[in-house]
Amino acid sequence: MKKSCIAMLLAGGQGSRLYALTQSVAKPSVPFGGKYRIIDFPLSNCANSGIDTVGVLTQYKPLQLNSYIGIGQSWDLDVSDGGVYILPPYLGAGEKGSWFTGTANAIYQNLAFIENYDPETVLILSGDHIYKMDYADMLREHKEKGAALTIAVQEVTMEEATRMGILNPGADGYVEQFEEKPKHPKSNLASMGIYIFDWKKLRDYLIADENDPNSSKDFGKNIIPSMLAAGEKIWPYRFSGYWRDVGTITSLWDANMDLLSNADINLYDDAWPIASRSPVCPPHYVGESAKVVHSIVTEGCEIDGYVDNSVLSPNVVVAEGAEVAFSVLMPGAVVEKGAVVKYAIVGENTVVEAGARVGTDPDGSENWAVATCGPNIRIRKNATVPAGAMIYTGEEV
Amino acid sequence: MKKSCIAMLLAGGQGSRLYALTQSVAKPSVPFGGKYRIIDFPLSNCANSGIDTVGVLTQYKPLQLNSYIGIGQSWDLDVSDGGVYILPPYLGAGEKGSWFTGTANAIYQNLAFIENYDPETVLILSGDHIYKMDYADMLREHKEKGAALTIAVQEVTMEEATRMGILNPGADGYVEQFEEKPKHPKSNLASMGIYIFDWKKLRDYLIADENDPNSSKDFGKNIIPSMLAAGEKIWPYRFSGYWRDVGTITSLWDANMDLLSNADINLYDDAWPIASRSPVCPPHYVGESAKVVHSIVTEGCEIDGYVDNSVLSPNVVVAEGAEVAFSVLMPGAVVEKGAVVKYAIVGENTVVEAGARVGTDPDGSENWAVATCGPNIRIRKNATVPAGAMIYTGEEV
Amino acid sequence: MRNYHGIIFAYQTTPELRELVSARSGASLPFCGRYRLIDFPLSSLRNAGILDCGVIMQRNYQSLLDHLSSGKAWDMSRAGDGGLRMLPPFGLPEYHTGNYVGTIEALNAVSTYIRDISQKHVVLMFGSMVANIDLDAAIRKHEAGDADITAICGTETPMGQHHRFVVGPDGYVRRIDLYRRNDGEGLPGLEAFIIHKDTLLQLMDRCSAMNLYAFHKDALNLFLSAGGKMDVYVHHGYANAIRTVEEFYRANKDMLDPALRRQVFPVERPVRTKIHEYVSTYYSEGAVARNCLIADNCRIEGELEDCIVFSGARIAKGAKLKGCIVMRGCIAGENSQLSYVIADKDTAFSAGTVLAGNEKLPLVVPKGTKI
Amino acid sequence: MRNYHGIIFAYQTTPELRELVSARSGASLPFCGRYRLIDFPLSSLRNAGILDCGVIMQRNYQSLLDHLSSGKAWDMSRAGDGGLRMLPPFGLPEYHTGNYVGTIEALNAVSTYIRDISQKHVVLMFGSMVANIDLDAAIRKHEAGDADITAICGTETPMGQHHRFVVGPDGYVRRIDLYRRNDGEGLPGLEAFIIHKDTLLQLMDRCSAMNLYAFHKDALNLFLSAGGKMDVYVHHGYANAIRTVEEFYRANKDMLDPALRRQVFPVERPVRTKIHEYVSTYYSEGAVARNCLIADNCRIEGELEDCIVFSGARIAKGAKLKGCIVMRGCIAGENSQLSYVIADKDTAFSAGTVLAGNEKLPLVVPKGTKI
Repeated sequence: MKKSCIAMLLAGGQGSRLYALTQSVAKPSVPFGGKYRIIDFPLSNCANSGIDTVGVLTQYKPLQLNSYIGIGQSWDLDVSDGGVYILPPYLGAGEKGSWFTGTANAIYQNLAFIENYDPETVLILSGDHIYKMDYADMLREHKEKGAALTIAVQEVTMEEATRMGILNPGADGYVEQFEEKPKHPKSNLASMGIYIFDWKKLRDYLIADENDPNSSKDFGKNIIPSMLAAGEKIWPYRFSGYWRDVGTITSLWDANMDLLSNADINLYDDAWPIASRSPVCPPHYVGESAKVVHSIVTEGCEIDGYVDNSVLSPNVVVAEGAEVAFSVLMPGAVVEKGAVVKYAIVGENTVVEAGARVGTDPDGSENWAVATCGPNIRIRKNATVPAGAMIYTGEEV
Repeated sequence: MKKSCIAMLLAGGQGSRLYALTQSVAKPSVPFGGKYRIIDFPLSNCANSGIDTVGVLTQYKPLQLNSYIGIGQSWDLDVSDGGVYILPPYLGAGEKGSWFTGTANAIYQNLAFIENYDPETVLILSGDHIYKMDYADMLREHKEKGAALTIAVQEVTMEEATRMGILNPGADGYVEQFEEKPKHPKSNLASMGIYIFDWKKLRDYLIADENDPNSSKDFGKNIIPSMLAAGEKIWPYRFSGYWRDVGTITSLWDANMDLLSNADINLYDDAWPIASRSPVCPPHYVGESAKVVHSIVTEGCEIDGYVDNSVLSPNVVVAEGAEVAFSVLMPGAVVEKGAVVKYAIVGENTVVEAGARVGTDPDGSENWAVATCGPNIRIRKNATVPAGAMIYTGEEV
Repeated sequence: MRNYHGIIFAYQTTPELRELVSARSGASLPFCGRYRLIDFPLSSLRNAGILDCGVIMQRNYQSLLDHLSSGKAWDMSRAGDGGLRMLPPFGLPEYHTGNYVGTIEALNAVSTYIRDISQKHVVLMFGSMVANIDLDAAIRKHEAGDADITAICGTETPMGQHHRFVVGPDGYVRRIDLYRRNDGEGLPGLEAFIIHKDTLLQLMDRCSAMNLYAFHKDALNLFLSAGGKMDVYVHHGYANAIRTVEEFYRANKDMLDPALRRQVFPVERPVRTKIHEYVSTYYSEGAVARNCLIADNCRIEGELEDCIVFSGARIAKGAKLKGCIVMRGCIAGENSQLSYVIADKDTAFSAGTVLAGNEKLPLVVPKGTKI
Repeated sequence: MRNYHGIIFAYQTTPELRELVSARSGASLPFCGRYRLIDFPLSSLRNAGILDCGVIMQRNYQSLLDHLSSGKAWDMSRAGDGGLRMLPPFGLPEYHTGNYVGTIEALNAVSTYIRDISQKHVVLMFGSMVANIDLDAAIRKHEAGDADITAICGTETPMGQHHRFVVGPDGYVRRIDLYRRNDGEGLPGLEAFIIHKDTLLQLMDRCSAMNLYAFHKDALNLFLSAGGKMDVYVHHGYANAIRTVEEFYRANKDMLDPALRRQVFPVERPVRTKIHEYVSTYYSEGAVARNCLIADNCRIEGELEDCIVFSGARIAKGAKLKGCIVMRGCIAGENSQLSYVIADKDTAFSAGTVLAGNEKLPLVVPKGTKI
């Protein structure tokens, strides 16, 4: 069935810079901001933008992602002529199967899926960004500009620009050059990794790229440079709203903390709801001795201790006398009596036993960092997890 | 969450003996009996037997299967603490991914999925059998007999036994020996490839088998012989109802024809419904000049010609003056004016143009066989597809 | 997301539908072997991407509730607060029991619901209209012009009573001729309107203040006389409102005509409905069917001519049916002879039964009758 | 699949619930921050694997329809004909308007539905009972014995009126003491029964023939006096029927007790409900909450003590609430002071408002009130 635009979400990354948090789940499945998982953002953006067909490309620990997404019903994407499709690598007739070797190759391997819908444009998304964007507006601009490719960009500082993919526009506004982490940036327009391609063009470039043995099959490294070289019209779509890559421990922690500040992301906005799929729990309980300030708390929590400047996912327990500050507690995390969690991320169902300490206040030293405990860990009684530590599932402290 | 029994459905087979019919889809997705696809049978059996958690192991052209199954809503398997899960091969943390190398390896690679449910027993099913079976009854017998493994068996003739996996029971009724295609069968109990394992035992044997470099990682060749050798209790569960393997063109055609005869499979049984997922089409139309006898016809068909002893899936067209006899027409197949289709299987959306002939009546010759056209083919005007032919998609005749 | 919200009037149940509506509302009348009339407006909305919809009901709506259930069949089962919403008659205490005097009163009974609609525009549709309207095209026309209301009209004069919209030289509606039964000036209305939500609320308010309740006669005429701009979108293709047994019978029979059938069931705008059946129909040796529409899960052993057969029917050996509408679960016993009979759900005719209606006056056999 | 079918009585709406039921039925009363009372019987059925269920409704059931929608929240949205079925009062024409005189009359109004039930046993439940009953255990006890009926009873005498089941030395029910208000012989009934479908139909028939309509007084006593065997299953744990404002308030407040809360919301038998919210609750700098249950999507800037707060509430800076039940979408303005108030949905208290009820006589502020 014909669709004018479908989205392909690259959720295949192992997310190795999230270490213990992606030891057993794919990055898009990592909990975020209380009720969410990272993938809720692109999926909700699609639904809110009227894009009802989404392919999710995944090859890394897909089980939890798969069962989380279901048929997309939580995001109203379960329509009969669209829907969310998990697209793992597969074996063809008489062929040997192959794993995705790059972002472009992942799309290439699913040409048949896309052709099913005979779309005019394909929207390429990543599964590790927190933002609210109306793709319909980007699509409108893509058409207006007659672009073969439109890339969403943010204006960054020149210092940040040296760490990002930078697009240099010409006098007519179209992109003339793409530089990965330029030492001396010529512009401050950083690529957000969100692309709208004219499908017929993309198809041709993907096939050509696949046949190039020297290509690393990557959008940034291969496809975009080829298109520039061929003189295709590439338009930068300027986006000024909140946008964060949450691919590292620090950026994930930062983005959670942003929800507490007056940052430019409002999750309490009925007009652009970010949906999620969560089990029903009773409302959270705050006991006689609890104190909760400047924090986000989610249903199912039981709080008898002190919570400050923190983000609590469903079913978190903070016992009497425990202290949680500047931390992110993932679903089912338990902080027992008298334990202290500061500047830390505590994974799903991890227990910080009585008297234990996870993380410390910043001490000004260069080595200081957020402490991270993966899921399903027991931090033993009175044990200490120092600042910057990374505790994997299976380890005991 | 705890489940006493979960099912694992081996849908990974390439189905190479169905040739053109599985050129672009996995075997369990092949249409059957008008409204069905093969996988409707095991899925409906699970739902009717009260087993609400099913893992579907697939690595071959999974897209259509995936979108057909969805979250199992058509079979009422979309319950919040169970459901149908497609389980493709995947990459683990820091590991290289690997394809399923055998039936046992496919289950081994999904140990984590099964452990999630901490089941007492695991039911292993294949995706290429047509039958109605109450697994709850088999499960009851499995428990009564205190078996480590219960294998569903059918009594076959001694001649048939030479082509099948045969279980030889001892004096106490438990299986003593398993012989693959014995020249001189000692019993007539043929394995149906439906197993109930004690999960803890199976787990141990799977791990041991995986570590055996000489094993081909197959239930029939490795796991069952190892269990017999170790003296485990293996019980044959006798099943006398209708059961057909539909893994070859002839057996698929036969099983379709069985629906027309008084064979022991009743699809009009409210107590054991076989559900399917199909688009809504208007009722089928039979025109002024149509004649339909001894046939199965499904919604969306338009019939103006002659249909005899045939099975018509949704949206089949048989034009005026066309003749269809002893044939299986898959969804959307079109037989144009004056064309003749006899003893044939016509794939999805394939068009038999005016005056063309597909297949012939049996002529007594040894080479005679059912003619098969794959999906999306045009059989040109007045062309002939001889008996026994196999036309692949992409070929033109 | 489209800035449109559907409202379907499913409360009208005319006495001329006789036994057919003794246990159901007009909008839940079975049609063409597997559908119910309300499937048409619901599918038109769905196919235009309108997934939020209220259905105004009043009496005998159990079958409608069962049919609509979650709205899933029309993709209107939504995770949030939108989707399909059933509106029985108790928005306000005074509507607990009575009959709505007119469309405006029905709308007033759900005025809170209408006020809460988050979309800017509303599409009003009649629940008992057999027509596959391309609302997407209608909306595009509406948006291209500057009218506050677009009335959707047909081209063929229908069998029954209808209103005609007469367009002036400027392309806008000049006059509405009410309660016509024959050809005449203007185009027959299909009781479907695209209207700005605020315009609708204003018309409701003005009519109530004047104690007026008819939509065409009062509300639309008020709108026109106040200089309101009303555009017309012309639906080319089959359209018939079902308000009498005769219209019900004729519209069903019309579907035997391949050309008309394709107008009502075009591939690009499928008519969606609840799925009941999982098994195909079986024709035995000796079965005969000519010019029939036959749903799934039937068993045909006898002879059928010019019939519409719903799912689950059993036509025994020797039975002869001509010009019949046979609803879900009916049984025609051996050698029974039925002509021009509308057999409602679950009726059973024992062996040898002879019943004959007439093409102009089909015989209605009520639900569950055993003869 | 279990051979059991649920029937929930959701038609009773007692006047003692006052303003709380002016626009809803008792079974759709909001409870404990995010639930509605009917979630308890529905979840009990679901957790015992019973996925087919009829809900008998009568008046003011719009909110119940909206809440139940497809039954998906309880896994009762089924592909086939089973699942959740809503039964408004028009199975028979004579029930179009009146009030049901008693449970038997309500059952008679849906007798066709009951006769069509494909399962052998029926579980009858009261729609306004806060209790997480382990029906799986109850059914196992029922099946182990040879009684035709098993009455489910509690252990603690509830606040309000109830019936007590007195068991004889043989373990079967000997006598039912009707309309008790205090401790006494026997166990308080929880208005939940496991009953053979045929037994139920017989009792309905015999009662109707004698023009009797009360379930306990008439039907069960007839059953006992005819020598019928009735077993008792004892539910250990919290149970309270909600028929008055005081019971409603007390039961909500009971949930602040962690021990009682765990009896009602055990991890192994979750209480399921419709999901509305996608966002967590935010506590500002300076917020205070002591002994409170607070749902998602709230914004707490003021002080809360001993409160139950539903989703979407906003408690502004300086506001002080004590002993309040604050329903969905309520706003307590800056420096407002509310004690022992039940604020129904979407009420708003402007800055500085002072309102005080009493623990024994909480003040009900009707839905949508703006003060």
